[in-house]
Amino acid sequence: MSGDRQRQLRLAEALLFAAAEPLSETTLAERLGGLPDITDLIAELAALYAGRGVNLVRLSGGWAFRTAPDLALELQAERRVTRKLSRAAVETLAIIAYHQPVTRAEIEEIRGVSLAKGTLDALMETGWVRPSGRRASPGRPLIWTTTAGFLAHFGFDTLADLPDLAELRAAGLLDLTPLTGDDANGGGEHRG
Amino acid sequence: MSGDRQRQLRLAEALLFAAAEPLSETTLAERLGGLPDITDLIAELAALYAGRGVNLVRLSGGWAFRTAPDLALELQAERRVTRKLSRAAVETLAIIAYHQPVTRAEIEEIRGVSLAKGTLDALMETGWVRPSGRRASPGRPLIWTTTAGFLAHFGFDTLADLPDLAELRAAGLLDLTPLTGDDANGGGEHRG
Amino acid sequence: MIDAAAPAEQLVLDLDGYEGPIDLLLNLARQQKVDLTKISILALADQYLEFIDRRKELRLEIAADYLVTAAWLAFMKSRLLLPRPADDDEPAAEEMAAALAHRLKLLAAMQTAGRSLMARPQLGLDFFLRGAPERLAPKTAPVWSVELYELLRAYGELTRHRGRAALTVEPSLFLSMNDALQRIAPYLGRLPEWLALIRLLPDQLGDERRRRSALAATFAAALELARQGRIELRQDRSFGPIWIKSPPVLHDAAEIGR
Repeated sequence: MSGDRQRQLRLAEALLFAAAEPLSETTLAERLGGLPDITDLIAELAALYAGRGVNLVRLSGGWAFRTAPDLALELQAERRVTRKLSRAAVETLAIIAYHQPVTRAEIEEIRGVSLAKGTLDALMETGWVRPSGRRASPGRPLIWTTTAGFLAHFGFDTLADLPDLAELRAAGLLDLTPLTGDDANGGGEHRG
Repeated sequence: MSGDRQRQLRLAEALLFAAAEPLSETTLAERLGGLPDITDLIAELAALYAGRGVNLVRLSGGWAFRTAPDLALELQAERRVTRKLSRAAVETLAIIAYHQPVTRAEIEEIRGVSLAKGTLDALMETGWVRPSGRRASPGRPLIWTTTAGFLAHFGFDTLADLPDLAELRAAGLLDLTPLTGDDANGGGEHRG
Repeated sequence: MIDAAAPAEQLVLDLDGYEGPIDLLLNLARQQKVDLTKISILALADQYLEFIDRRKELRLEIAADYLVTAAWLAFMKSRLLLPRPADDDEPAAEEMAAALAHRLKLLAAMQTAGRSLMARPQLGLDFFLRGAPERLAPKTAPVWSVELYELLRAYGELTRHRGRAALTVEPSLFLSMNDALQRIAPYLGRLPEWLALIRLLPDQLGDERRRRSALAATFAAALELARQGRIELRQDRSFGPIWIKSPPVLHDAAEIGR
């Protein structure tokens, strides 16, 4: 019995480690052969990792291992390459987030300009968006959605947590002087 | 002092956990602020994870966390869909692994048949082989080697860990010279 | 493995099971069920030639590689069997046989190596790496820094632009004559006294180029309105200020600038 428990614990550990996205308790229980007390098991695993360099945390509607937050500073020093997304990529990401599932043509329509080659590629590289099948319309265009990685990066539990337009307006985010291209602070020309 | 040690252990754990690729001891030591006894620290961490669902293992010249091998069966649903390699591709992989650096003509010579289009492509796609420069011989042909990804994928620390390496060498089977002589090789003439 | 009764279109494919003549030879050698080092090359050559002959009888399209190897083996066999002429400068039959034996061993070794490689526990099949690496350690791995604020702000701006106009044209830095006409329109009929034309220029023009452009556009607009009889213009001296005033009677000022 205790040996069984030990194996379940090890398997849960391996599953959570290997998973690309946070695993829900339901999924975990299923993968462990319909374990009824999955919450206990997770609590045990989380306790095992408490105070360690890696913690088991609740994220994006499930559970995932993440490096301990108090080490962030020391880990951050290891970030060798910090890249900024282009303005176009950020806008495109925002459109995908708010309008998903959305096609390339729809993104272009919303932005009012055609998407440069590579913009979606750059976003894919971040792991925040992915093509998720095709729309059943002429040409069967790819449709784009955000990933669990997107939620995790921006700290949302679900997409419903994205502020809606009214909330954006309330936050003053609809009435700003636009940033211009790359030199947002460079005092370039104004668009408005 | 013991608190320091504990923090180093946690940081090493976080660094190794965060990375997908194996980290060398040098890299780890650097990131821990030039720690002299990194080997001890790693041994301690490896011992901590021995018998767990995730183990710290030596791979491709470094250290990495990997799921425990005995859980393979239960984890198989996590399998990424991998295309099965053709027999030609498997043989070619073995030839590159054991005879590297090796040219395409040499691969063809060993197999006695020209490489079908797509065989090297498929291997490159796996990330296990790559062209690594050119041989200083007429025509300056590309030479092929295996990658760090190959080592990591098959669980090798270095190329010296390839199975039966000494045996094959003793039998003269890693020696290509008998093949590159005159036209003792019947069907070899079709190569351009 | 070889089914002579199979339909003709399948027979063409019979040799496709082999990765070339050496692979076929190796397979035939294995059927001798002896150590490869003790294989009879002569017997092997016979088997190969017989195999190819049988395929020929079935009118198979045999790949050139296989026929070349057959010819080579027939040559080697004849030299193994016949006494060697004194003035022979061809390779000795024994060397040819040894080279072939070596090739077979080499290919066999690589086939075995390939199989044992694939039989090993493999990453992503039998053991797994961190499914969601945090992209901290590898020096070349980019860390994407986009803050939530940037994302939301980008969307806010997009939405604002969209709400205003479907067609987004970057506003020109410079005032056009049309712009000037629109600016002057509200003043039409309401200028009983002479007013300096420059007073009708937009505020906050910024740099000198924009000022001059605005002045030129406004002057051109004023000339046009004067031509239409909707305003009066006056200039007292060369390069002096230009004055503007409504004409005594005005009927249709409201239509200007529509």
